[in-house]
Amino acid sequence: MTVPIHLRHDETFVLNLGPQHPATHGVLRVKLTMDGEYIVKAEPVLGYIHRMHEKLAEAGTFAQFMPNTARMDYLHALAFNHGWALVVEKAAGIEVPERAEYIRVITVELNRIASHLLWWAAFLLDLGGFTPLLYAFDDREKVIDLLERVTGSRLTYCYMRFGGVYNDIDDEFIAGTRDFIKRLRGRMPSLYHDLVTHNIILIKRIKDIGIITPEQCRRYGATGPVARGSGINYDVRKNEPYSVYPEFDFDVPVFDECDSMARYMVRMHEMEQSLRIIEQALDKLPDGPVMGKAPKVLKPEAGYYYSAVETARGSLGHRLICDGGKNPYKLKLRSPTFSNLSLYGEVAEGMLLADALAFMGSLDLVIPEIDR
Amino acid sequence: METSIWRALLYLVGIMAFAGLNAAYLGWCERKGAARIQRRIGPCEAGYAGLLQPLADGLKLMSKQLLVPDGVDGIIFRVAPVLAMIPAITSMVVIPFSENIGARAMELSVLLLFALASISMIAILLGGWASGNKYAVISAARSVSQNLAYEIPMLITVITVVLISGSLNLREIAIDQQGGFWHWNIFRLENGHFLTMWISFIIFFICSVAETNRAPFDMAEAESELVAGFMTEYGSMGFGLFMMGEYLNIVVGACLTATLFLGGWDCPFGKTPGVWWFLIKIYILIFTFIWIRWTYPRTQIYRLLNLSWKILIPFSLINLLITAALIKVF
Amino acid sequence: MNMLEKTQAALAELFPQAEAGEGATEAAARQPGVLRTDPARHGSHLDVLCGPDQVVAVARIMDREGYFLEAVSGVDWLEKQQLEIIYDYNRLGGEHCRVMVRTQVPRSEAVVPTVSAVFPAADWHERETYDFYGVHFQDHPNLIRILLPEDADFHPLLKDFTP
Amino acid sequence: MSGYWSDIFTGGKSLLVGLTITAREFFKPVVTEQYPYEVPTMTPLFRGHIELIGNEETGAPNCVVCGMCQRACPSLCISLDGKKNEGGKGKVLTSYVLDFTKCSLCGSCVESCNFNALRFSKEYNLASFDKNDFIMDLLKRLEDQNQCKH
Repeated sequence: MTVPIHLRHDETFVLNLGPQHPATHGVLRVKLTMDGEYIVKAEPVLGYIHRMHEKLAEAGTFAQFMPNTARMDYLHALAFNHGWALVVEKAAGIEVPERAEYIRVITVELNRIASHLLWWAAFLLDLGGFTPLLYAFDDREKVIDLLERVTGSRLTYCYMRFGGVYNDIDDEFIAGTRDFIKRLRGRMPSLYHDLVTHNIILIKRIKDIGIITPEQCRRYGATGPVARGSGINYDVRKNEPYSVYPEFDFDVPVFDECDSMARYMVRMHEMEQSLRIIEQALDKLPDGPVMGKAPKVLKPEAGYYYSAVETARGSLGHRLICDGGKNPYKLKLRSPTFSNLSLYGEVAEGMLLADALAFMGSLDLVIPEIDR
Repeated sequence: METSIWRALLYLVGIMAFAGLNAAYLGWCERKGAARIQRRIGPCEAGYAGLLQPLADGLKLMSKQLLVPDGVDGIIFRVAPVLAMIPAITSMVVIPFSENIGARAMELSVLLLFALASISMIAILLGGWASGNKYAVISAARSVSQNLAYEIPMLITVITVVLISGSLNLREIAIDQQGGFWHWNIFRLENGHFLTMWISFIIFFICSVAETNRAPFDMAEAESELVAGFMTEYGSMGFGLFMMGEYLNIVVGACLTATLFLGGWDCPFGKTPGVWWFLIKIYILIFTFIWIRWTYPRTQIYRLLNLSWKILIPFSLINLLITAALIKVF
Repeated sequence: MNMLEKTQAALAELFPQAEAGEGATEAAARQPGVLRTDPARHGSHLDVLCGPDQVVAVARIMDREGYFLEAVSGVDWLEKQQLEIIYDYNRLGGEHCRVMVRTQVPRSEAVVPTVSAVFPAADWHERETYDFYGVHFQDHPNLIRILLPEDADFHPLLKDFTP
Repeated sequence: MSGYWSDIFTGGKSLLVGLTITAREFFKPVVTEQYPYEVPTMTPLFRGHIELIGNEETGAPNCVVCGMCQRACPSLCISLDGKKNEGGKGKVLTSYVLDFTKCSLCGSCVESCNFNALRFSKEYNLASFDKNDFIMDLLKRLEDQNQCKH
C-alpha cells in the first residue's frame, strides 16, 4: 500500500508502543512519531530484557554457558543449544557420533515446527484472530510433549552436550513423532490453510504490506524467513551445511513478493519441509552411542571461531574467541532478529499503525533474543 | 388510567430484566461459545458450568474503585459509559416481541431505533476523547468513521424493507410478514422480492456486525493495536457498562434483523406464532455474531471503509432500485 | 575466478606492502593484510587485519562484492591494552564465503570510523559495541546506548569492569 | 473490475469455509486438560529440582561431599557441607542446600556426580508466596522421604 496522503511533519505526536503492549509480545518498545494513524518515524528501543549473556559466557566454563543459550530464543531453544555446541566443538575439535547428529537434527526441526506454530498463533493474535491460536497450541503441545520426553524440559531445553546429546531417544518417541507428522499433515490443509491462509480478510490484511526489498535485506543483514520472503535463497542449512543436513532432501521455500504474505507463506512451507527432514532422519537413524569422547575440561586452542546455524528466525552466529583458557575469552552472539528488527524503522515509515503492527508480527520477533 | 400505569411499570421492569439478563449472560454465552469453538470448556468453576460467572464478574467490577485518572475530562468520562448503556435499553421499548408483547408501537419506531443507535457511537467518541489517551482518541476517531460508513448501507436496506411493508412501524412490518417463512421479507415470494431481499439481509447483517463494533470489525477496541481502544482508561463498572452496552447493542441488532427480515414472532410453518419464535430467531442471530467473532481475524480500517463504500453501498442502492421497480411493476 | 579469490584480490589491493600468505591465523601480532583461513576449523574463509582508517574502505569493497554485514563485535585484549573490532561479512545466497575483518585500536583512545553509512546493519551493532566496550564510532548518526539503560556510565564487557 | 467480482465471490466463499470449519470444531470434544482435576503424568526424564539419593538399605545419602556438583553449577545455587567420617574414611554430608530461585534446571550437577547421589525429582507443583520456600534443604527432604518409606 502506497502512502495515500502527504505526511505533515509539523502536526505529529509521539506514541509509545510498549514496553508493555499486547502486540509486541514481550518488552519491546517502539517510539512512533505519528501523523494521525500514519507513522512518520518508528524507532525501536531495545534492552528491556537485557541480561548480558555475553558477560555470563566469559564468567563460566564452556559447559556452564549451555543452559543460558536456551534462555535467549525460548521458542527455538534447541537451535541455540545446537549453535553453541557446534562452535565449541569446532574450536575444541570434538567429534560427534552420527546418531547424536541425527537426534540433534530431529529435535531441532521439531522445535522449529513448534516455533513456527507459535509464531503463526501469535501473528494471528496480532491480526485479531484468537481461535487459530488455540488450534496451533493444540499441535504445539504435542511437539512439546515429545521434546519433554527426550530432553526433560518443556521450553528452555539444555539438551545438547559437546560431543553429543544428553539423552538417547526411545521407540516411543519415534512412534510419537511419526504420529505427530501424520497429525500435522492432516490438520494443516483445513485448520491452517482453509481457515486462515485462504481467508480473504487475512489476505487483504497482509498482502502488499511491509515490503522489504532484497537490497534492504542485504544492507540490514536480514536473514531467515524475512530474507526468503524477499526472494533471497539463503538458508544456512543449505549454504553453509552443518551437522548432517546435507544428507537430507529438502527444499528451501523462497517467495518473491517481499510482503508479509510472502513471509507468512515461507514459514508455512518451512513447517512442511521440517516434517520431511524429520521423516527422513527417522528412517535413516543409525545405531550407536549418543555421546562422543569429549574431555571433561575443555581448553580450546587460542583463535577466532565462527559458526552459524539456521534458527526459526534466521542465521544465528556465534563469534567465539578463545585464549587457550577454560572459559570463553569473548563470545558475540549474532542473533537473527536483532538484524531483522533493525530494518523496521525504515520499512514502517508511512504505514498505518495497524499495518505496522501486522508487519512487526510478520518479522517474528522474540525479544529476549534481541536483547540477549 | 390505572391499568396503563401498571402496564408501564410491568414493561419497565420487564425490559430492564430482559436487558440486564442478556447483558450478563451473553458474556457467559460468548465465553462458552468461544471455548467450544476452540475446544476448551470455558468457565466452569463458579456454579454449574460456570453459570454464576456473570454474577461474580459483576460483583467484582462493582466492588472496584471507579478510577478517574488525572487529566481526563471528569464529567464526560463518567457520562460516557452511561450513555453507552441507556440508548441500548431504550431501544427495547419499540421492539415488538410478539403480537401482544411490546412496550410501545410507535409509528416511526424504525427511525427512533436508528437515532438511538447513533447515540452509542457518540458514547464511544466521548469516552475515547475524554480519556485523553492517544490510543483511546485513535479508537474514537476510527469508531466514528466506521459507524458513519455503515449507517448508510444499513439505512438504505431498511428503506427497501419499508418500501415493501409500507410502514415505519416495526410492529406493522412484522404483522405484514405473518403466515409462514415465504412471507418473510428475506424469502418473500410476493412480487419476486426474494430475488433481492436476501442480499439486503446479508448487507444488513454485515452492517449490524460493524455497527455493534464486533469482530471482525472491532476497529474501536482492536486490542492488539490500540490496547483496549476507547476503554483503555476505564476500570470497574465504567468498563462493565461499556461491555453491557456492547452486548445490548447486539441484542437490539438481532431483534431488528429478526423483525425486519425474519418475520418477527412468526412461525416458519405458518402455525402457532409467538414470542418463543422471536426469541429463537434472535438467539440464533446472536450465536452467529459470536461464531463470526471467533472465526475471523480482524480487518483493517481502510479495508472496512472500502467494503462499505465500494461494495455494500452500491449493492444496497441497486437493491433499492430493483425493489422499487418490482413494487412498481407488479 | 570464484568468489573467494575475487574477494581476496579486491581486498589485497588495500594492502600493497603485505605479502599474500596462506595458513592458519597466527597470534594477533601479525602485519595488516589478508589471510586465508580454514573454514571448517575457524568458520571464516578470509581473515583481514586492517588499520582503523581502512575499515570504511573495506566495507565499500564488501558492499561492491555483494556481501552483507553479519555482526560487529568487540574484543578487549587487556594485556596488550588494545580493543579489537571484528566485522563479519557473509554472502546472502550464492557461493558461501565469510570474511572476518579485524581492526585494533588502543584502549585509551578507542575511535573507529563508522561503517553504518555503507551498511545500515552496522548502526545497531556499532551502538551495541559502544554500549559494551565504549568504542567511539566516528560520524555514527545516533551513537547512544542500545541495550543498557540510557543513563548507564559503564562498559560491562571490558575485562577490567567489575560490577 | 474483475478483481472486484472475484474478491466478492472467492472472498465470500473463503469466509463461509472458515465458518464451517469453526462449526465443525464446535462439536468436537474438548482437548484441554482440566488441572487440578486431571493431573498430568511426568515423563521419566522430567527435570524437577534435584534431590539426594539415599542408600537402598541405610537411607543415608550416597553423597561423599566431593563438591563436583557445586563446581559444575553455572548459577552457584548449591551449597553443601560435610564433616570427616568418624571411624570410616571419606566424609559425611551434614548439609545440602539448593537455592532453587537461581537454578535453571540444566542438570550439570546431576551429570557431574560420579557417585549416584543426585537425581531430578518429579515435582512440578512448586508455587509459593514465599521466596524462602525455594531455599531447599535437600538433606531434610531425604530424611522425610526415608521416614515415609518406613
